[in-house]
This record gives sequence, C-alpha cells and structure tokens, in this order.
Amino acid sequence: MATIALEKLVKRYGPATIVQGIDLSVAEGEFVVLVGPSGCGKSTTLRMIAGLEDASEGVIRIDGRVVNQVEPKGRNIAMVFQNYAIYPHVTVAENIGFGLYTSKLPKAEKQARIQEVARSLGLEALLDRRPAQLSGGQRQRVAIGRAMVRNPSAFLFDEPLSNLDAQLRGQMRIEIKRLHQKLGATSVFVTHDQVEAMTMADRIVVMREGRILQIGAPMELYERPVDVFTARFIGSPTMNLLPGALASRDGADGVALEDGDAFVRPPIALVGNRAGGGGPKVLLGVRPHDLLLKAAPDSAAFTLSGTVAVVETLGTETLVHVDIGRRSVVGLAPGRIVPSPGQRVTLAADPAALHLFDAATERAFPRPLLQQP
Amino acid sequence: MTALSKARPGRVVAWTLLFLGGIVMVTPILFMFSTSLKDSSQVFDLRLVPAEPTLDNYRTILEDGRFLRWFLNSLFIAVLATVSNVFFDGLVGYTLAKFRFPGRRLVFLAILSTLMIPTEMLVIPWYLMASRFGWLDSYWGIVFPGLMTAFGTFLMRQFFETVPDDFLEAARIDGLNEFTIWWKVAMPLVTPALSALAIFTFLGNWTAFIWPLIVSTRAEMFTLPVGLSSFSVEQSVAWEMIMTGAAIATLPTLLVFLVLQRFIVRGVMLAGLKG
Amino acid sequence: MRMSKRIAGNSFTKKLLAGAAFGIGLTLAGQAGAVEIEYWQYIFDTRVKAMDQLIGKFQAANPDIKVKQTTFPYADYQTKVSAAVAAGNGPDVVQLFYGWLDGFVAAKLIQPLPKDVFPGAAIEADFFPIVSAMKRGEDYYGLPTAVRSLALFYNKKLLADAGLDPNTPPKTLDDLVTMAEKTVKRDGAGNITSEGFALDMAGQDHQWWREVLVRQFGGAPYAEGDRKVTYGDAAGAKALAFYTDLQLKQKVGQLGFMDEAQAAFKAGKATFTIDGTFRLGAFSAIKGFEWGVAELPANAQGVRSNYASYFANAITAKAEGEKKAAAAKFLAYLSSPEAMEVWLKVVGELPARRAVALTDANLANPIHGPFLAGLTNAHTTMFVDEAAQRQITMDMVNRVLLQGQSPADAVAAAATAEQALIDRVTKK
Amino acid sequence: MHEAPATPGTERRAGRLSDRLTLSAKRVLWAWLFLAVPVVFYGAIRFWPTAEAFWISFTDWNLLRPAQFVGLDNYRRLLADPLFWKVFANTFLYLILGTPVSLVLSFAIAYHLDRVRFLHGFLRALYFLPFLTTAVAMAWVWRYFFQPVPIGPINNLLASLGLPAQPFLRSTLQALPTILVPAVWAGMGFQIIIFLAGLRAIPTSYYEAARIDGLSERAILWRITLPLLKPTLVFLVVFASIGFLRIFDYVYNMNTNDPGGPLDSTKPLVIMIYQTAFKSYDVGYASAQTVVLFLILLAISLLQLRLMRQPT
Repeated sequence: MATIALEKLVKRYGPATIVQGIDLSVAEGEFVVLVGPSGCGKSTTLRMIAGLEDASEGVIRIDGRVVNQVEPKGRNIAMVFQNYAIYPHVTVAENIGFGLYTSKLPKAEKQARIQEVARSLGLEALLDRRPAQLSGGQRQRVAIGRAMVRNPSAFLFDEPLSNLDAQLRGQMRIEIKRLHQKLGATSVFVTHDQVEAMTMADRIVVMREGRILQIGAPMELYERPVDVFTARFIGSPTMNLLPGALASRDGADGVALEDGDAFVRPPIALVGNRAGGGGPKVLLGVRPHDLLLKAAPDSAAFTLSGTVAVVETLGTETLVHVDIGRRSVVGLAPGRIVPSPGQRVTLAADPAALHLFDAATERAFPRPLLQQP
Repeated sequence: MTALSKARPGRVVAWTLLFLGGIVMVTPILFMFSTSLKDSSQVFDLRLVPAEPTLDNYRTILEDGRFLRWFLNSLFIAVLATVSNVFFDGLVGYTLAKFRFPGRRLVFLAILSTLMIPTEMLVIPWYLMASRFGWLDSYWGIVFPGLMTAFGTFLMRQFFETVPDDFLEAARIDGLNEFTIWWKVAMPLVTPALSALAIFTFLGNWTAFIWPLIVSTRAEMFTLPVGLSSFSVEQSVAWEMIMTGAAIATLPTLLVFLVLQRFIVRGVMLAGLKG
Repeated sequence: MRMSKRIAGNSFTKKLLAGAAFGIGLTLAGQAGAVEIEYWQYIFDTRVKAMDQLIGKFQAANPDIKVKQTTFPYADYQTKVSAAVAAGNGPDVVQLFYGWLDGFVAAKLIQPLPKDVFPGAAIEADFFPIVSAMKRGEDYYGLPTAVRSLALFYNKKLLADAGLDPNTPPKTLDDLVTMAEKTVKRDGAGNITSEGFALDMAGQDHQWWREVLVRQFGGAPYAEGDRKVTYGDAAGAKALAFYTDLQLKQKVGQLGFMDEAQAAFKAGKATFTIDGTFRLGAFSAIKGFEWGVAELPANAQGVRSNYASYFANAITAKAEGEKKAAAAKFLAYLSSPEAMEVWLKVVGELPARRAVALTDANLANPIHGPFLAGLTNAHTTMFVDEAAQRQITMDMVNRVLLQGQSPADAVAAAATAEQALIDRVTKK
Repeated sequence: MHEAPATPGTERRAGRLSDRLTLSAKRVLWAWLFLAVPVVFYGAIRFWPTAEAFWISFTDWNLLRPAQFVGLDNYRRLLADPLFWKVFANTFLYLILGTPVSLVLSFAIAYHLDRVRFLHGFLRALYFLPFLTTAVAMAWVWRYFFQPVPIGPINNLLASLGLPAQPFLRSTLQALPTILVPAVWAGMGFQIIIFLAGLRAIPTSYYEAARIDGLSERAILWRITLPLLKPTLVFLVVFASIGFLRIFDYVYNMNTNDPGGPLDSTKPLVIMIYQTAFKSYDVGYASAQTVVLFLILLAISLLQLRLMRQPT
C-alpha cells in the first residue's frame, strides 16, 4: 500500500484556476473522501493523482516518489469511474482482464487472478456474460474487479455510485467499505454526496472552489465544522442558521437573535465587542436533530417558539418546519408525535449543541467537544 | 392477415398503393434480370418471365474474361478504399473528438471545408498528378483520391464524441498506449458507425464512375461501371448482353443487401442522421 | 507552364533512367538483348487479331525485335495516348486517325518518319493520294496499312419482301429514296418498325453529307485546305434538306431508331445504311444475314463522291536510338504489301497501296469492289477537331428534325459555328 | 504488489522521457502522430489540387502546349459561350425539377410506410433496393426502357395501348426529364430511409398530446411532423440538390451517341467539364468551369448552414 501526498497542487485551464494550491496527505491504507459541490475541483484533483491530467503547479507524491510526469500506468494506481467504463464489446472476464493488459504475467496466472477477483466480488457465474446482460450493481462490481485485479497500491474512485439508484447505492457503499477493510488499500474517493462521505470515509476532505475547507474524520466534521459551508454541507437535514448579534444582557454575554426575543448563552468563548445590542453579527447554528419538539423544556435549554408550517413524516422520526418570525427552522419531533400545521410549538436544544459563526467571515467560533451526558 | 382486416379501409388503400409503388420501384431491376436471361430473339418479347430462360449471355460474358477482371478490380478497389477509410477516418475522427491540442480546430475546419470542394473540380489536378507520377492505369491511381473522406471523418467524430471519456481513461490507467486505446477500446465502441461508414464507402467506390473513367485507360484496369459503360457502347443494341453486364454489376450489392438488410438500413439511418 | 515543364522534366528523367537501364541491359544480356517496342491501337476485335498475326510474322522475321501490343477502347483513345506519351510511358509506334495529326504534331507526340526508310517520292508513287494528309512540309508523319471508304449497305431480304430485286441496289439518290419508301414498315400508329434508310448522323452520315451530298447538290464543303467552310450556301441547304426529308417527308427513317444505324441494319430492321469498310467484319459475323454492298448512289447528273479515311501508324517522339530503328522497321512492315493483304483478309479494310488494292480480283469482289470504286473519287476532310466538327453537323440535323428550323438557316448556322471552331483551333 | 517489476533499463528510459515531457505534451504528440498521414493526405490530395484548379483556370493550358497565364480570359469566354448558358440552365433544371419531385415522393412514401406494420420490412426493401444499384448499369437499363419502337418497352406499351410513341431521349424537350426519371428513382431509396429515421425520432408523446387536443391528421402533419422534421428536410434538400447539380453518370451513359443529348438538351455542367477537359484537352477552360461549379455548390452549402442555424 502507498501513501499519497499533494503539495501546493494547482490546476489551471486557461485563465480559470480549478484547483488553487491544495495540500493533502493520505496515509497508507487510509480511505479518504473528497467531497464538495460540483465544480469544486475534487474530480480534477483525483485525475491529477491518477495521471489523467497534468498538475499546473505543485507536487504529487506516491510513496514519496514525485510522479507529476509519470504516466498513469507508472503510478500503479487503479481507478473506478462514474460510468463504470466497462467495455460493452468484451465479456466480464475480459473486462476484468483489461487491468492486466500490459502486465507481463503468464496467461494462466492472469486467468487465476481474474478468477480470484471474480470470486471475491461474487462475479464468478457472470464471467462469460457481456456487460449488457448485467445489472447496474453487477457492472459496478466488474468495474471494481477490473481495478482490483492488478493489486494496485491505491484505488481512486470518481463518483462511482452516482449512476445507481438509491437503494443500490446504499448497498454498494457497504460493499466498497467492506472491500476496503479487507484489502486495506489506500483509497481516494470523490463524491458530491455527503452521506457517502460520512458513511465511508476515514477522513473527509471538504472542498469548495478549488480549496480545501476542512479535513477531518466524519464525526469531527459533523461536530466541529470550521465554517458555515461545511456546517451546512455535512449532515442531513441541513443545519439551521439563525442570524443574530453578540450582545450582553443582564450582565451575561450571549447572542441576541434577530427573530423573536431569544437570547442565548452558548458555551462558546465569545470574542469581540458586544457593547449594547450592536455587537458583531453572527449566525447561530443548530442541527435539526438537536432541536427537539418539547412540551416543557427545562430552563437551561435554548428554545424557539413558532407555528408549524410543514410536517415531514419519515416514520422513525418526524421533521417539523416551524416558522419563527420571518424564518423557518427545522426541528425533530421524537417518537410518533406528529404535530399538525398551524399548531404553536416550542423547540428546544441543549446549549452545548449550538454552533456559532461569524456572519462576516462565516468562520466558526471555536467550540469545545460535546460532552456526553 | 388479421392485422390487415382489422385495419381501417384507408390503411388498406395506403398499403396497396405502397405495395404497387414498391413493385414499380423494382421493375427496372427485375426487367434487367429478365432480359439478361433471354436470347437475342426474345429480347423484344416484353414478358417479365422469359419464355425460354437461358444463361448463355452470362456464359458469353464470363468467357470473355473482361467482366471477371473488372469485377475483381472493383472489388479490390472498393475493399481497399473501405479499409483505408475505416482506419483513417476513424483515427482522425477519434483524435478530433477526444484529444485537446493546439491546432485541433484548424485541422477540423480544414477537413470539414473539403466537403465544399466538389470532386469534379479536383479531377483535372488529380489527373495531372496521376500522369506526373505515373499512376494512370493503376489501382493506386483509381483509389488514391478516396483513401480518406471528410464525410467519414466527420461521421466518426460525431460518434466518438458520444463515447464517454471514462472508457478511454480507464484504459489509460490500465496502461494501454494511445494507439491501443483507440484500436482496442474506442473503435469497438463505435461499431455501428464503422459499419455505416464501411457500407457507404464500399457502395460509393463500387459504383464510382467519373474518376475511374478518367484515370483508367487500359481495359484491364477498368472498374465494373467503366467496363460496363464501354462494353455497352461496344455492344450497341445487343440489349440482352448489356442487361447481362448490368446485372453482373448490380448483383453483388443486391445479394449483400438481402443478407444484411436490417444492418444496412440501420447504418444508412445512422449515417444520414449524424452526417 | 510550370506544369508542363514538370511533365517534360519527368519524362526526361524517365528517359535518362530508361537509357541507363537499357545500357545495363545491354552489358548484361549481350547477344540475347532483343529490343522491345510497344504498339498501341484501340480495341476492335478484328484489328487486334490482324495485328497479332502481323506481329507474329514480323517477330519471326526479326528475332531481335519484340513488339508488345496494347489496346484500349476507342472512346478517349486520343486523350489517353496524349497523356501517356506526355507522361513518358507511352508507345513507340502508335495508331492514330489521320484527322488527329495536327494535334499530335503540335504536342510533339510523334516524330517525322525517317526519310531513308520512307522516301517521300516512293510513298507518293505507291500509295493512294489521300496519304498526303499525313504530310506536313516535307515530312511524312505516318503511313496507313489500310484505307476505308464509304458504301451503301443493303438488306437483300427486305428488298425481296417489298417485291424488289435483291441484287439491284439503287444507283442514284432518287432510286435510294424510292426503294426506301417501298421497303419501310410502320405499325398501326405510324411508328416505324423497320427503316427504309437508317439515319445516323453520329455514325458515317455526317461524312456522307459533308463530302458527298454537298458536292452532289452542286456545292463544296470547304476551301483553302479545309480551313474555310463553304457549305453554308444554297447547295448545302439542298443537301441538308435531302437528308432531313428522309425522316420528315418520306418518313423512311428516324434518327435514333434502335439507337444506331448499324444496329438497326444488323438487326435486319433497316434496308439501307451508309457505312464504312470497318463494318464488314461485324456484319459478316451474323449467320443467315443476307446483305450487299453498292457504291454510294450518284446524283441525277451521275456525279459521285466518297469519303475516305484511315488510321495511320506513326513513330512517337519517345522512340530513340535502337528503339527508333526497330520502330521504323516495324512500321515499314506494317506498310508492306504483305501486311496489307493480311489486313484486307482479317479486317476487310482496303490496302493503302494502289498496286495491292487495285487488283482485278479485288475490283471484281462484290464487297471490296464498291469500296475500291469509291476510293477513286474519295475526298478526305482535314479535320481540326473531328469530334467537334461532327457535333456541329449533328446539331445542324437535329435543329431541322427536332426544332423545325429551315435547312437553309440550319446549314448557315452550322457553317458559322464550324468556321469559328476552325479559326480558334488554327489560330492557337 | 504482484506487479512484475519493470527491468531497470526500461525504467530509466521511461523516466528520462517523462522528465522531458508533461502528460499533456505527450498527449499532443500522440494526436499529431495520429494526424500526420491524414494531414499530408488532405494537403496533397485536396488542398493543393484545389489551388491548382484555380491556378489552371487562369491559364490557356491544353495538355499539349505549355500553359500561359491569360488572366480572366477563360471566364470571359465562359460568359460569352452560349453552350455554357445552356448547360447552366440544364444544371438548374435538374436541380429544380429533381429535388422537389424526389423529396415529395420520398416523403409521401416514408410517411405512409412509417404507419404500415404489415410486411413493413419487405415494402421498405422494395423501395430501398434501387439505392444499391450501380448508376451506370441502371442508366443502360433505363436507356433501353426509353428506346423508340420496336425496342423500348415503354413505347411498346404505349403502342399496344394505342397511344402515340414518345421520342423521350430523342427530343429536346423530353430528354432532360427522361434522364431525371432514373436519377430520382435511384435516389429515393436513400431519402425514404432517412425520412423514416427522422419520423422515428419524433417522440410519440407529441402525437398523443396532439390527438388528445383534437388535432386532425392533416394538422398534425403540418403543425407537428413537418416542423419537427426540419433538420432531416434541410439535410435531404441539400444532399439531393448537390446530387442533382453534379449529375453525370446517367447523362453520360444514357446519351452516348450524342453526348449531352440532342442539341445539348441534357448536358449538365459536369459533362461539359468532362468534355472540355478530357475530350478537347482544354484544361484551362475546363478548370474555369469547375470553379463555377464550386461556387454554386459553395452557395448551396452556405445556405444550408444558415437554414440549420435558424431556430425551428
């Protein structure tokens, strides 16, 4: 297995800079997911690692060796593509064998390798079929098999699940994860789907506009997003953000929300001038899953009251959209409680679950790790 | 027949008219074959089925030997042109569709612009070129102008653009070189387009007349159409012989069509829609 | 200019190479080094056969010379020869129509015959005078093996069917018209099903009209060595009217009937046609077909005329040194009495030497006789562009037949057009 | 890492090459490697001859004599040549008669053929078959058809019906339309197939929606089918137009005795070019004619681009 290191990597297409000098190092056997909206440069980064694109600046190292000008085949990596890239004109076995096209192995060994990969992916029975006769999941597995057959030092995945339906996608996530655990191969996985990132990654790299916003383990990103973008991007439904300003009330420092007269004192070091009510503007963040519908919240809790606008029943839980002033927030009704629209309700959150961001820079105020009660 | 009887009367009328029209369309071809089976005394007997069919005309023509030679010439030239077009038009179409490089647009526009230059304009310079280099009266002389065509290149480019880059990049990662990627991966992915191109090129060269007429002088180097034309002039009104020659020139493409009908029709549709 | 220089340059290098190769060949092969020369003519079954025989005999007599015969279709013959000679890979001895001579000479495709082998005085003494069409200045540029003239072909069976004597062909133009009217057959709708006289301007009729009919109606087709057109007068109009009336008035023939006159005649669907010696082979080949040949009909005053022509053989500019000597030897053989007799037998064309042609046997021959008789009063048009001049005559007839123009207008227009053509070609 | 290690030698060589070239530079090299032969080909076989044709058109070259620059003489001669204007008119007659007739017929057939299920493939084959024939062969077949009595089947049929025989190829009026018959006949198979493909490409939901809206079949044809078929129509109009403007094989073979028909009534530009260049060796003059043909075709192609760009 290999390590991958990117140093000040830049990619330019004419006047446009797609990747703006990123640094990243992937440890041996690590599963790193690059995530971000489309156009954030994540695929370009992956393609530079693969050797499908030149880096305009910066260095790419695989196992410490600078590979910027090494052909893909010289990098000993494998890649799984969005469209599977399995060839309709040859059989499954030949598709898997394509990975060995340039290797100098004897024929028998190539066959053995194909068999072995097919067995590990449950494709043995399909080896003589043509891709047209396969289901989407099977095709994806063939694509993975083709990458596996060479025993590459790293796997690169370019949104490999985006062409699958939701159910299959969930299934393949687990399969890839399991495969990774079994092979322990260094993997870089690109997706725009935060669920994939959260469920599969050892570490997530959040990218936006060619820059890395944050790198961290899934829970770290969930709990301590460094900015508004990451906070909203990770976690579903999206974090509620309520505008307000730093203020002092009754001698205590806190945040005064624009809507309603709520004043909250999150356990966060509040920096900045909060004289009177005209302190710096901030955004108070709270995840829907932390904002619970409660009949009688305890006094320490952060509460919001409003009217129910829309109710999304999901079975296990119910999302409640509540209008508070001119804004709408999403909260959670626990168990089988289903409020009806128009009903006045109160949502409550543990102040420790609150996030606070500077409204101007969108950077987070440093936040202690949540203590488990 | 149930399908027919259930149909509205308008449909039945339309079907009948279509059928009669279709018969009219093939009548000249049938007549050609019919006359080729008559001897000179029956030629003016206009029955479609000859009273005493005979293969004598075919025997006479084939014994003459020239037709066989012309047939082989045409076959050789059409096959050579087809192979060359599939190879080069495929290669250029692929390069223009899948590579980004300085000069790409220029090359593309240059090749495209040759579509506007009629071959009739080029036959004179081609003829001079052929005579300068001693290509008159040779296979090379007949075939060289058609080794690559802008139409084929354009057609192939259109098709290669629909091939996802993933296919090619996967191969690149697997360590195939660019030529192998094109030949082993990209080309098989556009087989329908290739067969359309092959059909058009073959038919075009099989039936080509004006250039082979100009460039070939000796009867041994004639293609079938040129040979047939001179043969017909020479036979003047031995219509049964002319019809036999015409039948020999037409038969191969018709037979191939009967075997590969669906395939050919699909190819023509593809080329027509993309071209 | 650039272009032809290149061609010239190319042929020059080719010559050099050929010379070098020849030199090497000589040193290597020594005594076995036979000279090979190439002979070109157009495809015409009997001509090719006759030439094969002649080459065989010639090679037997000259073991040191090899002759290779190349043939191709008559269509475009001239173009192909020019292009090949220009490109340097043409023949050493080539057959050409006498009317093409100026073009070939101007293009330097052929060279004058060597005077030691072909002295002018001997040619003029032995050959029919029409051979002078091959003379430019003091030089002869080619000699024919055989000459051809026109005659009237008649179908004996159709004559007999109409109650006429199958062995008495028409002697005058009036006879011709009367007999054609008697033998023509039409269907109920008035369509001709069998012609009395087969009209075909694209065949030999344009020669008949130009050199025979125009004269018989009191005119002259050309003056000043055929460089001035003189048929555009009343005589020309009368000659044209006679011809077009065959279709319009007497309705004994129809241009385009069975595509070609010779085809209609061959199929037994035309009583009369005017054609040349070269057609004899094709007609004789048909079994059970009874036909005869008569001298072209005279006019009421007994004036006769004919049109003679020939394909000559010439030495191309390409032949030099050994090859030129061999070519001259071969050409001398092709113009020898022996060759002429073979040609007469196989092709049916008349010997170009008077002594060989005008034997008693030939004159008495029912087929060769009329052609030989025609030869004595034959004229030979000095074409500047045979195809274009024929086209002008064809268009003239078409204007009368298809567009109803008066013969006088048509003939005047044709004369103007032909004069313009001649002027343009000769001026260059 | 079961990958067989590369031998040190090749490793080093590959290393040195990759030191010098970036990945995209190597890609560019490959592209030009692929294009090398074709670029030479197009340069030598298309562009150079085109330039040559233009150059020759300004000379009086006739193959036999050296060429001399004569400026616009050939073009002046062309404009003053009554034959050229006759030929020009003929060429456009082929175009304006042939194109609409063949397209209307083809569309009518394709439109109905598209709705026929019973023996569809067989009927389609009947119409498509002529496309696969050799023009030269079929020219002679049709020439035979149009012969006068007693040969020509058509005139024999007319005679047996008591109708007057027609001169067809022997008439200055009828000859050109007569030659168009086989030309249209042979081209229809292709046009029908392309129309069929175009009709298939129109989603059926459009028709279903129109029927639900209560449009008549005629209204559907005019308001939905034809407008949606516009790209196909433009393609076929241009394809057919260029074909008719370049007609040669049929004319050449149907009138070999009097090339270009009686009094040049069927002679198109390409025959004139052929005769001028390869019968009269008047290469300079013929080149000027090809330049004119080029300009006509160029105009048609540009028109096509404009039509294609217009929004439907």
